[in-house]
Amino acid sequence: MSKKSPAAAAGSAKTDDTLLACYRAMLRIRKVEQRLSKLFADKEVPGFIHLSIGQESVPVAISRHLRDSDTIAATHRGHGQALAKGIDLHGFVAEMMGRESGICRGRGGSMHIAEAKVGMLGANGIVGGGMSIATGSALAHKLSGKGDIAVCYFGDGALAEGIFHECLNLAALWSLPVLFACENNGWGEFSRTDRQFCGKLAQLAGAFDVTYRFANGLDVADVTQVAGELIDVMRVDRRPAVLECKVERFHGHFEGDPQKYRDPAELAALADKDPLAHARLALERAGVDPASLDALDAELTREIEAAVDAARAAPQPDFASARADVYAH
Amino acid sequence: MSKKSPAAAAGSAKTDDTLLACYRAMLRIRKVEQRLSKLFADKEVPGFIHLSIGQESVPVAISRHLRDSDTIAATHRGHGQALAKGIDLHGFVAEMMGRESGICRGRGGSMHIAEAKVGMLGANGIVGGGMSIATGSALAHKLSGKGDIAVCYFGDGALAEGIFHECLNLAALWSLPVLFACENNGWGEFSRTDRQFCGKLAQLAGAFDVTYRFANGLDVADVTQVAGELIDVMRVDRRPAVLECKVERFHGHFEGDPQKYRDPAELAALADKDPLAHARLALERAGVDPASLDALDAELTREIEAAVDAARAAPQPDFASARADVYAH
Amino acid sequence: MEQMRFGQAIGKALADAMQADPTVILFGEDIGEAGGPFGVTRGLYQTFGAARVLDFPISEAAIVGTAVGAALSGYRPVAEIMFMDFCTLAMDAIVNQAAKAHFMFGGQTSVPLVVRAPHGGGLNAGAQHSQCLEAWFAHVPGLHVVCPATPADAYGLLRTAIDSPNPVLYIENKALYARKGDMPEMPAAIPFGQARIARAGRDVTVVTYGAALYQAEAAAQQAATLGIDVEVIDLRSLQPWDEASVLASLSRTHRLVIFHEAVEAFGVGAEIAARMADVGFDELDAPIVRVGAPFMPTPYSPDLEHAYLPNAARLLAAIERVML
Amino acid sequence: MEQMRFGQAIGKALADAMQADPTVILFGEDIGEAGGPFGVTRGLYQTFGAARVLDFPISEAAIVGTAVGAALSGYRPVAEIMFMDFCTLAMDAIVNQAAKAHFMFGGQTSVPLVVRAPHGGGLNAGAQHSQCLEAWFAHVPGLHVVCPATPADAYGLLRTAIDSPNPVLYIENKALYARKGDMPEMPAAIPFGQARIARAGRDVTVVTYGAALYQAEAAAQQAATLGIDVEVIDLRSLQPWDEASVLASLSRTHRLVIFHEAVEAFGVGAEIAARMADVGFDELDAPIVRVGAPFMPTPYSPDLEHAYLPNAARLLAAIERVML
Ligand SMILES: Cc1ncc(C[n+]2csc(CCOP(=O)(O)OP(=O)(O)O)c2C)c(N)n1
Ligand SMILES: Cc1ncc(C[n+]2csc(CCOP(=O)(O)OP(=O)(O)O)c2C)c(N)n1
Ligand SMILES: [Mg+2]
Ligand SMILES: [Mg+2]
Repeated sequence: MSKKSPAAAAGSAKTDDTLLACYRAMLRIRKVEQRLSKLFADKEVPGFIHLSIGQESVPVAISRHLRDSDTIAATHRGHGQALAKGIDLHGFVAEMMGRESGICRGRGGSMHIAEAKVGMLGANGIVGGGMSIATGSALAHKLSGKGDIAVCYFGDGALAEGIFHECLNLAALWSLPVLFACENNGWGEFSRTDRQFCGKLAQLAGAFDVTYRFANGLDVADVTQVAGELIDVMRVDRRPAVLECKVERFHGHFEGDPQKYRDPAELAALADKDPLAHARLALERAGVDPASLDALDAELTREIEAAVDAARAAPQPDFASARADVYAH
Repeated sequence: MSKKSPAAAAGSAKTDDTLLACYRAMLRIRKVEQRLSKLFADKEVPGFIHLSIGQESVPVAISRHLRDSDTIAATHRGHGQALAKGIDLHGFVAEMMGRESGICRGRGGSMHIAEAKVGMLGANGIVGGGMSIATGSALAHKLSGKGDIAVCYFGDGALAEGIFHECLNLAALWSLPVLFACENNGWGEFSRTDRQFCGKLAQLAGAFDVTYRFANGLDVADVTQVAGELIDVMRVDRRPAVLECKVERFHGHFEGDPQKYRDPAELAALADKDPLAHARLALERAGVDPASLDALDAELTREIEAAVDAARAAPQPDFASARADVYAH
Repeated sequence: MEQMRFGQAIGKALADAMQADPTVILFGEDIGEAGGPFGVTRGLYQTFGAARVLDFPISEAAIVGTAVGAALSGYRPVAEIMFMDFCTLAMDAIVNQAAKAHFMFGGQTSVPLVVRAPHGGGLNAGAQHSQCLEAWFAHVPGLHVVCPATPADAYGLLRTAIDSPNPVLYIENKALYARKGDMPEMPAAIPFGQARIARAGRDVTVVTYGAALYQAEAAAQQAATLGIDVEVIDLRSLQPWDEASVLASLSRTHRLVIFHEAVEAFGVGAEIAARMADVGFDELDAPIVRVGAPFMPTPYSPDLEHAYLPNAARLLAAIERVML
Repeated sequence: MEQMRFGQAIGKALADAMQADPTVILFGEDIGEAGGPFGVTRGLYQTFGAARVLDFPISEAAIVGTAVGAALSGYRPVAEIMFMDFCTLAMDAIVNQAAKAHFMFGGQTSVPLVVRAPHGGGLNAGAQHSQCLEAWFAHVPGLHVVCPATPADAYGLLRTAIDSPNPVLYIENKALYARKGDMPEMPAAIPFGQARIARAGRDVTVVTYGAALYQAEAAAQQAATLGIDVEVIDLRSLQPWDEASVLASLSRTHRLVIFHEAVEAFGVGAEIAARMADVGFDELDAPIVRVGAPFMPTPYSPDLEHAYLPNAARLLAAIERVML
């Protein structure tokens, strides 16, 4: 995914190709997370996990325009962000299951998953924690002059953290190539964000003279288009930008959260707000054979099950070697 | 000062009265700080002191609209803010000189001067440190429902601290009666703020739907007018507001700073940007007898010298009692 | 006596304090309608309303900072920082503002503020959701630090904390929330600086606090089967801590082990050991041994975290060592 | 040998490291054209330009946070926090991000970051500009903490810190900036975790670090006139600290006093005392005594601050006490 060339295509065949690729990437994330949900229920995945089901369009769309040397800082709800950036699936699943073969050797888990070599600088357990990391990475990109960019993923709840303001200023002041990508799902844990934060993101960005764009997360094509436009400009002008995507959080804040605090009508309405279903419909309308999509599903199931099986077979991490690896040598 | 009734008057005689009162209050601050400058040079005042010479118009104008039960959180450059709010002069001077008769018994000094009973919640050694204190005090005012307001003084350099964003959001979200009063002197220590912060304050306030007004700090009447309008509305609608005042920092960042980093032309131009000289000229033009202003000066000199003499005569603070007073009982 | 869960005891202390004093207000994230991330504040929003249970945005610095301002303006805020690890975002308000105001202002004012902070591991929550950082706060003059282990103490220490004119870090081990214990009908406030002898014994003094108490009690039982009679002291309050009680116990047992979940190096146990190596030196018949977490971040995987967390077996080994 | 001021030695280490490695970049407030609040970075902006000497806005959280991001992306940032007291605003980046990344990510990456933080009192700068908070950082797995006392050590430890793949808190006592000392022509990097015997002695071991070293040396001289031969150990590095050297010294003198400017309670000295009360127990002929600041915020007035700061006289009294 992360090696695809930038910008949405003009011709409709190419558009369909893009959509198909996006669909595939979204489906892969969806299926991985659904599997994690089951593994969590079965106590094969411990801790807190925050699923991004319903939000897959954002990282998938953005990552179409990224290369390996671009960097991202991900959130606590970052499985999709990591997978879209190209994190190794076996290492990913094994990490969730706390194995030695995990990409972080079982030391990090869902909230601290990272893969340096694909530019994934880490999920974060601290809301807003990745903002300055992405901004600092963008500063490094600027200094090294290779044209790379950084993506700072964050949720709408993180808008209330002061670090956002500090980073927006720095990025604007010094022209840092960082895309502030807000996955706005309307919620921060059990609280509606509109009762928590009253700043208007477009105007905040405007106050720093930073380009702001909105995209409809239900429509991965729209996000791909808008993200592509922002990133294409950013590769040239090296200025930050803000991308806000409206999405829906289908699952609870964390797995196991029954979402009792949400209006049943709101929950019922989610079915119509699924970017994956939306993409599938569009593909079918464009004449893609549904059977081929089902085949894709089966193929992904095999890939994921292989990863789960491998993780299950992998050894538990070794405490002594973890103990000895607090510092780099 | 802090007991005067709000809002600028209409008739010109009354305007002159207001101006005269402002002049007196500004002159008092100026003369206190000039005296401190001398005491500092003579090593009678230790530590770091940050003089507000050139910036007196802001707290003087704002404080005309405040009552004792209103609260302020002051900055490291807060002598004028404290004096305008009605802090006891003897206690103030003695504190600067580190005496037991100091308002903080010699424990706080310039950066930590406070007088609870006149609503002066403390200067602050932390840039931005007072912002959340003022916001929290405004929350208390809202809860207690007595119509009081809080003033949050800050410098332009503090705009870059994340806490500003957090407080602006909270104040707007919950309708807290807090006036964010920015003394914009263009500098943060030895750095020009326009090279440090690129957000536009008016737009930032606007993003939170918070009223923003600009006032010319050279003209105390303008600041008085604008602050009065904001505060009159705030007493009723209980909404926050932002007031930005352009002022000049005549002295160095701290006493002893020769300001070599400033353009000599900029320093030379300061003479024309003195709110005190500006007010005096306006008074003289309005027919106020210069001799009466000189008499005022002499009267203030006597008041200040009496405070200095009293402080000099006061005992040094007692270590054992300070040691025993780390916790309230 | 009624049984009550640790988390409920905290909720009851909050409710009783709010009932008793209209200036007590709660600050925190998701503490309102949602009842708090761990359910501790459940029902309080419904009882006391939005004006007294303030559901904050995700702005930790402002949560504690505004609490300082409200405390300086006549209120008694109890601020919840969802995980103690997030105190890192509110250190200025806690350390530079709350802790110092009374002193810096020459005693004019005080900051009656409580910061509630859940600490501790065992949930496989990883390195940023498991830390025990109490040693930081115990090092800051002007703060009180308490860490209850039982529901009754949770209640009593929180009432004292809320009534205190000084800022208090009130630390709750997340693993304790569901734990039940006795709750007297008229539960008493518990003064700061008074330890509790959780188990009397003659041979070794084990000093502990918070959730570690239960491992200490288990180790003491195991030691008893080996013929070692362990005295277990639950400090309850860490700043100030009850030096006199620890010294008195040491004067009886002449052996001291300190046990806590926090990282051992530069942890709370260091201060206790250091003081006893000074004022208790003549009483010591054996090295002072500490048992705490190893010097590493809290790992995620259950196996790793299990090996990481201090436990009764490691404590027992230390007890046996000082008995040699 | 050339004489150089402590502050200049730091500047020289920065300059030499920047010369040697183009990925070394400086972050901080007023460190550019202005040369830094204490003049430490003077000339570096002019030599290395705005791309490598980054004059930040007043945004401490972002200073360290972006430094972490840059460190994860191939650079070696050296971030200055103007006064150590302001680290309170950057704790998340230091503690939750920098310190843990290497471990949490399974060793994939490292965070080669230095945070320079001036600590210490004596300037009548009050409670928010004088704190010595090193004990906090020494308690955090994943961080190194160093605190030099001489220009040569300032140079050598900073070179090691910048070369380290791990995050380092590099602590400078403000009172030392103007102090002169020897600077070898080819100054060496100084490994972490190696103490220096500043003065050899037979009767008592005094362990210290940072500016307190000079008071310790003065006290040792005074003690000599009383016939007490004091060994003074300058730790230089606090995390890791040189337990072996301290233990070796204790094994010769059998008496230990620990001396630092930081608040005594829960300070760095507590850990040293606690370790020696364990591993050094059999060597001890006297109580372990600590001398640090009393448990109070740093007061403003010269008289109060003078009474507050630990000094040679108080250390001498402690030395005499352990000699009884
Ligand atoms: C600094 C900090 N504060 C609070 C939390 C607890 N917390 C975890 S996720 C979350 C909500 C975040 O909301 P948002 O940023 O919108 O992300 P979403 O979960 O909706 O994807 C909160 C409050 C945290 N992890 N870090
Ligand atoms: C958190 C913090 N960072 C840095 C400093 C050092 N410092 C003191 S004043 C100052 C400049 C503040 O500029 P501004 O807010 O514009 O106030 P001014 O001095 O211009 O009145 C700085 C950086 C500090 N005291 N606190
Ligand atoms: Mg959200
Ligand atoms: Mg300024």
